[in-house]
Amino acid sequence: MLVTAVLSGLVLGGTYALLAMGLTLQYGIARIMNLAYGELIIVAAFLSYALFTYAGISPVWALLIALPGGFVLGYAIYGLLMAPLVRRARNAASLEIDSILTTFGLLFVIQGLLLVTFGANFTSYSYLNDAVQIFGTRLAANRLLALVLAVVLGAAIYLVLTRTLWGTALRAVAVAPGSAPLVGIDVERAARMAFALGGALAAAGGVVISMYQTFTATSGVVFTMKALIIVIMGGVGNILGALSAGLLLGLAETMVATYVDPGLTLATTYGLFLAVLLWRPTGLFGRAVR
Amino acid sequence: MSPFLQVSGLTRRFGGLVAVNDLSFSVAKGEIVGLLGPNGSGKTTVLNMISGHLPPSDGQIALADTRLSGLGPHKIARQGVARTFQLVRALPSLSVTENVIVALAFGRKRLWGEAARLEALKRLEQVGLAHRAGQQAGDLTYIDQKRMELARALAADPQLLLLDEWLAGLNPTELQTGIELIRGLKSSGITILMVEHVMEAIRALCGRCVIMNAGIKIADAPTAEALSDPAVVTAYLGEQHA
Amino acid sequence: MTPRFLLEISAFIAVIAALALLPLFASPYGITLMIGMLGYVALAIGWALFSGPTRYVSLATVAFFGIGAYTCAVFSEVLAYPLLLLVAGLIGLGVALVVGLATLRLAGVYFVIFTFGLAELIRQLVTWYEVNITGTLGRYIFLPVTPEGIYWQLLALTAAAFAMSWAISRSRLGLALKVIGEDEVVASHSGIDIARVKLGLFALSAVIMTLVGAIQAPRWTYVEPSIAFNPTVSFLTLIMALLGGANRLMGPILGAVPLFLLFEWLSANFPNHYSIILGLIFITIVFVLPNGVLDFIEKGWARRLPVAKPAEVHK
Amino acid sequence: MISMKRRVLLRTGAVAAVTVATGFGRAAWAEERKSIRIGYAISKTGPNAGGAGITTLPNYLLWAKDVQDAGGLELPDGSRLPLEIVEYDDRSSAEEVVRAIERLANEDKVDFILAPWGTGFNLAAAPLFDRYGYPQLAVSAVTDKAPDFVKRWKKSFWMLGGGHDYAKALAAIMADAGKAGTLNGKVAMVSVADGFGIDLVSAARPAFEEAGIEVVYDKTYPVGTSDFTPMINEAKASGADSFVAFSYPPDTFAITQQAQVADFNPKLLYLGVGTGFPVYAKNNSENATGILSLGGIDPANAANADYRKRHEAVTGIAPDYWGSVITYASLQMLQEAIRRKGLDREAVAAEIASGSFETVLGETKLEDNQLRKLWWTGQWQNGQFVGIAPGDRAGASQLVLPRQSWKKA
Repeated sequence: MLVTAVLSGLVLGGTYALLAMGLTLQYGIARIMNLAYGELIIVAAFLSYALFTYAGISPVWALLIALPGGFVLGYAIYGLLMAPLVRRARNAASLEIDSILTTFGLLFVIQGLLLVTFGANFTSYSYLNDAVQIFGTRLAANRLLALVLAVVLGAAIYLVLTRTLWGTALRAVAVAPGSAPLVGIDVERAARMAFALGGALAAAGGVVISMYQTFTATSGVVFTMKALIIVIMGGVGNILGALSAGLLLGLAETMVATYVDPGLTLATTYGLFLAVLLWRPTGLFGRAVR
Repeated sequence: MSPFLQVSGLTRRFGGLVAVNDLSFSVAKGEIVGLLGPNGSGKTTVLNMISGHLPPSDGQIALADTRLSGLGPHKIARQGVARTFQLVRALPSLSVTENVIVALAFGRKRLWGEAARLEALKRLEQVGLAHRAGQQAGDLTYIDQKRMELARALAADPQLLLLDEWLAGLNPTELQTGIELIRGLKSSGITILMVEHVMEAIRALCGRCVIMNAGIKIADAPTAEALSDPAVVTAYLGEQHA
Repeated sequence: MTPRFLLEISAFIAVIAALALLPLFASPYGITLMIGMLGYVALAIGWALFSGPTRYVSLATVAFFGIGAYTCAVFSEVLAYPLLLLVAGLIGLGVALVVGLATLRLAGVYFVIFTFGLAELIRQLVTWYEVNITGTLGRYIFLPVTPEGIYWQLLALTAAAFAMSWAISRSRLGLALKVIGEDEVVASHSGIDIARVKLGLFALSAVIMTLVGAIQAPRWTYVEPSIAFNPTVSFLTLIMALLGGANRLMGPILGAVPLFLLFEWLSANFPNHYSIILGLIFITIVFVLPNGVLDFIEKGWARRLPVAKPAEVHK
Repeated sequence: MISMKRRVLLRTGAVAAVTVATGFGRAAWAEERKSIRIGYAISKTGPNAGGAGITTLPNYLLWAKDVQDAGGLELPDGSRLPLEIVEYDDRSSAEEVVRAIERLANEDKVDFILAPWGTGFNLAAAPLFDRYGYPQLAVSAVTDKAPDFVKRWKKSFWMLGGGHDYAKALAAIMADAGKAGTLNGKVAMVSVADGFGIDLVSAARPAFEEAGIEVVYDKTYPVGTSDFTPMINEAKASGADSFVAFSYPPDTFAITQQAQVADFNPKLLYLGVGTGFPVYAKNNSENATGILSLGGIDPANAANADYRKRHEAVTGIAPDYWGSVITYASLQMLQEAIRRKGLDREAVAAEIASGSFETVLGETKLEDNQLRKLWWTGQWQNGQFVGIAPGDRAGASQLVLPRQSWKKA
């Protein structure tokens, strides 16, 4: 039972981590609190659904479309909506308020467009809903894919951020956006890349979860909030933090559901989140602010 | 002379780094004492612990008979400790007068309304800033912000005033005015502990100096004596000059 | 007692009196509209009371609003009506104090998300309690309160909240809040007990929000957690107060009234494109204000007029 | 006035109608009547949009089109007046529902108001329907308190039964199967922590006990739960060969998928809302067969079959197998009552309460303002979700137990 619970928890956590990693890049490096993040996930989910249902294209192929698609979309959103705000911002506080309001608006626009296009119905299809046996535990292949993708993408991005010059530049922007230009880093370009990369991750997450989770045009907010909680728990901008916080939440939920009461899973999530913040006010892997 | 400010065994660690190590010294009532040392020697950390901005890792601080260590900054402020900051902390969107009223309203005097406004103007006059009273603090020059900060500290009616490089960056004329201003404070009975690099001011104002290096006290003596101490010279100028 | 002060007081009393007489002339729908609007005005004032000066952006509005609504539902059969509001207020106060003690050391976005999590946590706990302890979910409120009664109560609450925020803005406490918002280090070194001030204001703002929930709930007849703890309430309150200028006395009103009417107009005239239009309006607002929303708010605030004149702010 | 092309209807039809409607105002009353105004507030955005978008809204639109196609609503004198629809989005908020109803009654002065979606919102709206004298045909509301509500609000009609009805029917099925030796008399059940799930599970507990069925696992999960693996594993290990989930659509879909992954094959599988959605059959095809849920249809009822076809043709989506057809039937009752009694709301309400109507459900008559002739339990059989309980009702299909094991896709 314990092995089963641990494995199921990790698989669930994989989904959470996958959903949160893009947001941590967008918020940590590009410094944009993107409230429309969940809508990007839903757009990708609808894309995958439409391709699968109407054109018979497998979601795995959809992933190959969604990754660059999400990148371009993120790039465009940053270039059109965010960059002007960043350029005129006097300080972090004013950028934060502007970007919150703008992405809040964007959230409504995307949601409205989805409602008009796809209606308000519950949308779901089934793909890769096959059992995979690991240590005697049956796990859903599609959920396992989410975990694998989360770990692979998380590790890849971590390596890029820490081992390449380009990644170091991104991290420099995250730590000290004011000083980065002094060493020849194009801050706006770095932020745009980070935001676009976040968009690509969101799209990947959307495609994968659409294989097993029911969604509606209006359910993006749920994903944004879950992702935000994980990002904050893991420490803003920390990709490994998001990964571990996601897995931790998944494990906690499954453990509570198995050994305590399924009715308390969400309460556990929020309780754990609040406890982590009270214990470490900047998240598990966060840098001290002062 | 019985000590007014008594610091004993004061220690502050940041992770593995010991910024202040087992520091003890005292300041008598009405004295002006300089707290000196090279950059990074822990002077500002000491002021931060006295004002309550940082809790000490170890050791004690007492003012008169009241123990300060362990209290929050607002309680220490109400015991009559006021300070200025190395990097000026103005309240930019408040007016200059309001900046000073803050200390009057919440300090030991608890002044409010018209009385507070008049008292604030008096303090601004004292530092030569009365003509800027109505401006936004954010619009002041750096030097004027420093003056305003001193006016704010004085408005708190302090018994102990902590100055953190308040004279740095002044031109020679301003420096003379500044020195006179501080000397004037001494005569009104305020005890002053000042971190300073301007030697001219130290010689002119401080009867005694506590000198630190790498978190440790290396000298505590009348100013001239302290400054000529070989350990101090080494600390400031390096080994080969000793 | 300057003449200006007297003028303001009389204007305030006249406005409240006029509003109090409104039900005698307005249609039932007019009253309903006013109830919804006053509800948000009171929420926005309550929100701005704490979040405006301290710049702690709170999404816990619905936590307290919901506590009020739920308390009203739970005790509607056992307590007399005025007592009901008192109990709701006290529960809101208690929760705010406990939460405030634990959380007010968080800063920035951590506080934002924390408060959102708090609202959800309370909702989950209420649900769990109802399911496992009382075995029902969803409670009925059959109180003989008329729409006019609800309107007058909300008006009284709004007037009280407004008067309170006016009094605070002129008091020592108001100055303390401004200083805390600008620089907490200066605040504490000036002798301000930051924790106490924040806690006090957080609690006060929470009580106002709780009462709004408790007063409005009888209109719904039926309350369940998903109805009482609808997160939209937090978001709308936040947006209204931010756009109106959370630091200005009139700010929450200037934000809540037009936005509320806009929402109403949009949902009536564009039920199918409500989201898209609303979103575009938000984006446009941000882009039209040349120096950003914060600048817009601060420019208005910098004048520190008791009653700001919004028309001048546009360049 | 309303454009008629499938989805286009969903999008533009109502807008056009509303734009016209807002220009009217009260003056219209004095002139000769040119139309009949029907208003409603529905969740087009927010968390309730998913439910309202399948059970309620498409039927309102379909009905409006049907009436328009027939030349309008018929009045007692045989004349016909076109419909004028006033539509509001309640944004899934109780306060908005209340305000929208007030607005429909007082500002738009509509002739009739159609019910909102959901138990909570119907209750929020009920006092207003009552105060302004509108009959309320509440379909998407499951409540055991309907008999009380009827006393409180004389013109309210409750059309979907209560938790006890569904729970008792299920308990009876299980008790019979237990006696026949098909089932082992043990059940594992989970329920969603929301009004619907709790109502049903708290009705099911005593019903099961009375029927001598042992509940070996009984847990409630929060709305929004996406991973049911722990619960499925516990249920699998519990020794029960019946699994009951009083679930919402996303949960229903997830449980179905995850039960397949876990190779969890209870002999009786009963799932909640969403089982009767067309997409459920589409996603699970063969594997849906044998699964039980609330609602159902009589596959031999031609009127219903025709309704289902038109529903899909007009709105672009198929109706669900539980509330959809009843929603449409409730509108037909309203339409017929208006034909008999005119626009006098008092008389129309009385007619709905006492009259007998020919609807897509067959002959329909209310008892104590409630529709009691319902399918309490249904089962997927041959690609249709058919009613099996009450078994003595005409058109009932035969229950098939145990259900087959999951087939690999």
